[in-house]
Amino acid sequence: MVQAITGKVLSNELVAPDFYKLDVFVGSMAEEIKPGQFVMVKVASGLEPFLRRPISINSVNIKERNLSLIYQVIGKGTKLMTNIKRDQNLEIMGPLGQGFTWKGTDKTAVLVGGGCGIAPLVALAQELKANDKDVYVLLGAQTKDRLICEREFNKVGAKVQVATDDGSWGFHGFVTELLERLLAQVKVDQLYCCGPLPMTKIVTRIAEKNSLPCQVSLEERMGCGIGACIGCVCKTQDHHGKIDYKKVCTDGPVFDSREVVFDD
Amino acid sequence: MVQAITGKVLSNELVAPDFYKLDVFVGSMAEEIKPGQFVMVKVASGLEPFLRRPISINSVNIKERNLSLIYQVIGKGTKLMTNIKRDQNLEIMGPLGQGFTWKGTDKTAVLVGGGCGIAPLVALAQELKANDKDVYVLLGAQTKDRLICEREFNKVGAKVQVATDDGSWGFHGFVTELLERLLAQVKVDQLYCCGPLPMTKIVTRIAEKNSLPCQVSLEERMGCGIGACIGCVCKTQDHHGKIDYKKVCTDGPVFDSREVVFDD
Amino acid sequence: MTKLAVDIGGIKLKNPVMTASGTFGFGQEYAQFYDLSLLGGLVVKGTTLNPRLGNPLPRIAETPAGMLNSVGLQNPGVDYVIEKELPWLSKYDVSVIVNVSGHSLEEYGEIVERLDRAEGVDGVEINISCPNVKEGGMSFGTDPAIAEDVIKLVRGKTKLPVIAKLSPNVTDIAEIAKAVEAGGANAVSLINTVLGMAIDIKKRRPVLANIVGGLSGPAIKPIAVRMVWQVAQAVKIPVIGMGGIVSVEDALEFFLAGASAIAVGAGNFHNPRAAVEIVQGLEKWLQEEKIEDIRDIIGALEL
Amino acid sequence: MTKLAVDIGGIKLKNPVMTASGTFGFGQEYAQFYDLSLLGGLVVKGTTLNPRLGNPLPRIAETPAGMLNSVGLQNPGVDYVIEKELPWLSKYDVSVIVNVSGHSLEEYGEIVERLDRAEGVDGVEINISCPNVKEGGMSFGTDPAIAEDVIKLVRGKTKLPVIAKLSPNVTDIAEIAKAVEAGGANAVSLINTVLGMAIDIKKRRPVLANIVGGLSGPAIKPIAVRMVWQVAQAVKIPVIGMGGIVSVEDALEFFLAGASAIAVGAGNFHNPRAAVEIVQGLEKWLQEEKIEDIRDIIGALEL
Ligand SMILES: Cc1cc2nc3c(=O)[nH]c(=O)nc-3n(C[C@H](O)[C@H](O)[C@H](O)COP(=O)(O)OP(=O)(O)OC[C@H]3O[C@@H](n4cnc5c(N)ncnc54)[C@H](O)[C@@H]3O)c2cc1C
Ligand SMILES: Cc1cc2nc3c(=O)[nH]c(=O)nc-3n(C[C@H](O)[C@H](O)[C@H](O)COP(=O)(O)OP(=O)(O)OC[C@H]3O[C@@H](n4cnc5c(N)ncnc54)[C@H](O)[C@@H]3O)c2cc1C
Ligand SMILES: Cc1cc2nc3c(=O)[nH]c(=O)nc-3n(C[C@H](O)[C@H](O)[C@H](O)COP(=O)(O)O)c2cc1C
Ligand SMILES: Cc1cc2nc3c(=O)[nH]c(=O)nc-3n(C[C@H](O)[C@H](O)[C@H](O)COP(=O)(O)O)c2cc1C
Ligand code: FES
Ligand code: FES
Repeated sequence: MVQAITGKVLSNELVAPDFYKLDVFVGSMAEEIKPGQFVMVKVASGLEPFLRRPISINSVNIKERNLSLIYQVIGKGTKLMTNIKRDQNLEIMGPLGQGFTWKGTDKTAVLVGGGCGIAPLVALAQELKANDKDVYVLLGAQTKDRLICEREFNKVGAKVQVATDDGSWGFHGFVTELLERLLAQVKVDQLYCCGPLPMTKIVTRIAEKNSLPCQVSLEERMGCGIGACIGCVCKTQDHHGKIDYKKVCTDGPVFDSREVVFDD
Repeated sequence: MVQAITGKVLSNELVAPDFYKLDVFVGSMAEEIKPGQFVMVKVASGLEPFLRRPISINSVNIKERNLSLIYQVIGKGTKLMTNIKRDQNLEIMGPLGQGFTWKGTDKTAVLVGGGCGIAPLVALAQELKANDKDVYVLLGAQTKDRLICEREFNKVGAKVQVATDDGSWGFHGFVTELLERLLAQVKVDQLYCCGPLPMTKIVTRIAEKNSLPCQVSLEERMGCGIGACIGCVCKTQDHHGKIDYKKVCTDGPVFDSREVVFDD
Repeated sequence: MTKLAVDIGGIKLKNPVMTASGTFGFGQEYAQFYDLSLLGGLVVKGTTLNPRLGNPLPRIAETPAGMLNSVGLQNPGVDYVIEKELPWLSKYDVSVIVNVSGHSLEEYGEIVERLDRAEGVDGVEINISCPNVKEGGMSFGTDPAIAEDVIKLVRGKTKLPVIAKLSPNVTDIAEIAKAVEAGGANAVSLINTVLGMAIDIKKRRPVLANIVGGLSGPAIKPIAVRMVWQVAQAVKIPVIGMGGIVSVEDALEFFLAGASAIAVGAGNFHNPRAAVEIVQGLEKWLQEEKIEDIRDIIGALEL
Repeated sequence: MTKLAVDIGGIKLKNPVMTASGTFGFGQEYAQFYDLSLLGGLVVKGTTLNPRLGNPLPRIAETPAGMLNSVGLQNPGVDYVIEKELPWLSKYDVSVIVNVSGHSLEEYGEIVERLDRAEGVDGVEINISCPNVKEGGMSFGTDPAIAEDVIKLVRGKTKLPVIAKLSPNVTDIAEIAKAVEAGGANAVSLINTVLGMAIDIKKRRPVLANIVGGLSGPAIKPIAVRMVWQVAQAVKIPVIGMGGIVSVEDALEFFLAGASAIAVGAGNFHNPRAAVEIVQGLEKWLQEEKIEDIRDIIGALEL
């Protein structure tokens, strides 16, 4: 069940240039979280900023009843988030949206992440490994020091490959090239993708070409975060090609890539 | 000269229920301050609240280049001020307005203060004592524990009398009664008054009755604090009875009580 | 016990706190956070005759102490609303008002006729003020004669109380209020959003795909309070006030200005419990102030 | 070197940053903080024929991300302004524009005639939009025919460039803009404040003694940007944009929307160095973006 609670901040630390990790005690909310879900965070008290910010759940510690978020400093709201202090109260609403799913018959999964989109894939990799899947993780970042979570993926036993734009770590080039190479070598059952829109589009195309199911996590500007304002929709089509606008916050953020219509 | 600077907070502490003392390092601004002047404080970063808050200068430490403010928690802005932390930057503009004045020939001065209006009288008492005046200070508060600055007045050698609404300290009654009694006993050259409007009106009436010059410090809602918006005026009249609106921020906040027209 | 009940042109609200159209879905979403029966009324999303997809993306932009939206009436159409959405709401003890938008006079009439026959509708709110649809929408609400015509027409099509929702994007809102009163409206609600625009300076494009959108939230509260005050002076029918309400203090400004009920809109996004906290805060405030009936403060502004 | 100069209907500004009438006194106050010659232009307080006392107190109320004022044109009258205020300003290298308010057509004409003969005036801004005076004021700016008449009249009384300052409290601001253009205005400036109201719930009275006042500050920025965009499409004369500008990012929204210059109003209260920081920020931004001339971004919004 979705809860609107006041959590307690455990820590809020820089983990890479412009990336922070925020750990929050959230009580029973921690028990209900599925990988790929997100929360809406009130980043500062008072009227400014007015709207809450959607941030994916990076990982959950059910025993300690806390969750981790990793956020990138982009604008006003995420900048203010860097001021959040240990022991402070934090208004947080969640868990929200439809997370990633997997089938019992899936053997091998590939997770493709870029930028701050890498964060929610950690929880997914943990779950997939707990479900005995073979997990490949392909990560893209601008530079080595702006790559997040590599260690966490290694820790859960995923097979991690990295691509950086400047070649400072791993493959010199795009993560989508890593994906194409991997698909040429390994039999894959399910693709997952979370990252910048251009990356998501290419991964979607690769999935199509290889006739692979692919789940993509999308972002859109949100009012309510719970399906009430219809502000956050994305264009979709069903098998019959019928166009619809589905809500990223409640029908997503994770969609079957075949369902999404990417306008250019 | 008025400066708009970024000061450094030295401390911000509760000194009585709902009253805080804020010490700020302000550099060269400290050298130019006269008793009765005020500053405009940006109480929080960002757009909310939008306007700065006018707060009188309670006292100055020229050597250390810092000043003290005492503020009472009233609404949004002063509530936010309680969050101000040591070592934090504080945007502050000042010194502003016309302070209290005295004549070389004045021998005896009486300072009447009530509530948070007591704060600026400390700097005045210090100056008057430094100028060898005989200084009486009459302070009004609701209760003993809500009385501020009594010790500071004692320290500079002023003769302090207190009135509380509930009789929990000093005289049980209004500070204006103390004033009437004092004037019956002592020859006084100049009255000064800073406090709630009803008190200021009564003190003004007592001054008139006794044909004593009286300087009153007024409050009004401010936009700019420097005379540019004409938002903070008070009604005045000159010797000929000509009505004018003068600016509390630049013509005041201290006015000759005979000049002020108190509407009821 | 303090009395919180008000009568809005025939709609009996057990308390004067409602939620504003377009910000509260069809109620289900916020039922996750509190019992909807705690509210006085609930206005569902703007409903049109046929299903609508609404405007392109992005539809939301944040602005200082507020937000812009250009959702543009995405909704499943009136028949779906009647069949699928309203029955679910009927289990709650809350007045349900359906917000109605049309392209044409006929369409307004048709929707209201269908709602008149439906179960679970306590009133209709006629949106003659939506800034987010090209044809019709706001233009119905900026001309007093057309506004009067729309209301007169729908008034003839239903026994339900009719609320006219007014646009703030006019020179003289009192004039429009008088026109809809003359047209037979049982109440007016105001304000709808203020037409606004935000620009992404990096992309050099409007933030909203629709270029302009409707401004709501605390930023517009002073405009809303002023208009509620002006309208409350001008008409005899009850006024529902909204625009930037997030707290009980905000709500009280509207009651004093003359609103008989208030609605929380974008405030629900800021704090999903805002509306119910206002109900509770109102009860507490009235007790503290020893006011027995909320109606004693409606329009009680001293000048 | 980037080029910042713009020409506003004959007024040459060395950079497109001005300060808005009523928020900057006659300049002296802010000269304490920086050299006024750093600004492009400076619009002095609304000036009337005779001295005026303005409205009763309080005149200022803070609102979410903004403020209300009901100063109501307190000013020493046009002759005093010409004799005592303007000479002081003449030592600065900044364009000086006098904001003019009248009770009647004749009064507007008379003031402008006197300013035409005065030294140190680079242009007049005709305030047909002040919400804070009972007679005249805003009503001149809400009717296109009257707006056109006022401008036509003053246009005939002076060789100085005439700027018409528009009210946002209208249904269709583009219509008014076209009317003043037809009347001969050399430029338009917008927006003036939005009529608003705040209530002190403890006292159950309006915060402002005048009951209503003008809303300004970041809260109204989306409304102002939208109106500047609408007006820039509708007229050929230059547009001066204002409403809620506190930063260079805000200013850029207005340039992209079509403003040829911008003015900082209430932002001066929020940050006394706001206007000069925007000049500096603009220079820096243009350099970073490798834009040589500010005019390349005016109206450069992509749709
Ligand atoms: C479901 C979901 C999950 C997300 N998870 C993460 C995450 O785990 N880590 C992370 O760093 N970021 C994540 N984002 C993106 C994050 O929400 C934005 O970066 C953030 O809202 C930017 O806020 P701002 O105030 O810093 O930027 P501003 O540009 O100042 O924000 C202005 C407005 O636009 C909205 N906005 C701006 N960019 C985005 C965006 N990319 N997506 C949605 N709204 C946006 C803001 O929420 C705000 O309402 C997620 C977004 C969504 C929709
Ligand atoms: C020259 C001067 C000196 C002052 N010195 C002191 C002092 O030393 N200590 C102290 O505690 N207070 C002082 N005050 C009063 C202090 O400015 C207000 O209590 C404070 O602004 C209230 O802000 P708020 O946000 O808490 O209240 P809110 O009511 O939320 O404020 C809303 C708006 O009204 C204004 N406002 C509210 N009350 C007053 C008031 N009494 N005077 C002026 N503006 C007001 C605020 O500045 C703000 O713009 C002084 C006022 C003036 C004019
Ligand atoms: C996302 C969103 C969607 C809205 N949709 C509608 C609508 O469909 N019909 C309508 O009459 N008003 C609609 N409104 C206007 C609100 O009902 C309300 O009048 C306005 O937002 C002002 O109130 P607020 O500031 O509390 O949000 C919408 C507002 C928002 C923010
Ligand atoms: C205190 C105050 C006084 C004002 N006085 C005038 C005036 O005399 N004449 C005028 O045309 N506009 C006046 N204005 C309006 C401003 O010039 C400006 O148009 C408006 O405030 C919007 O800009 P802002 O949000 O940047 O303040 C005044 C505004 C304020 C805040
Ligand atoms: S954010 Fe409101 S519907 Fe998705
Ligand atoms: S506060 Fe602006 S003139 Fe005094």
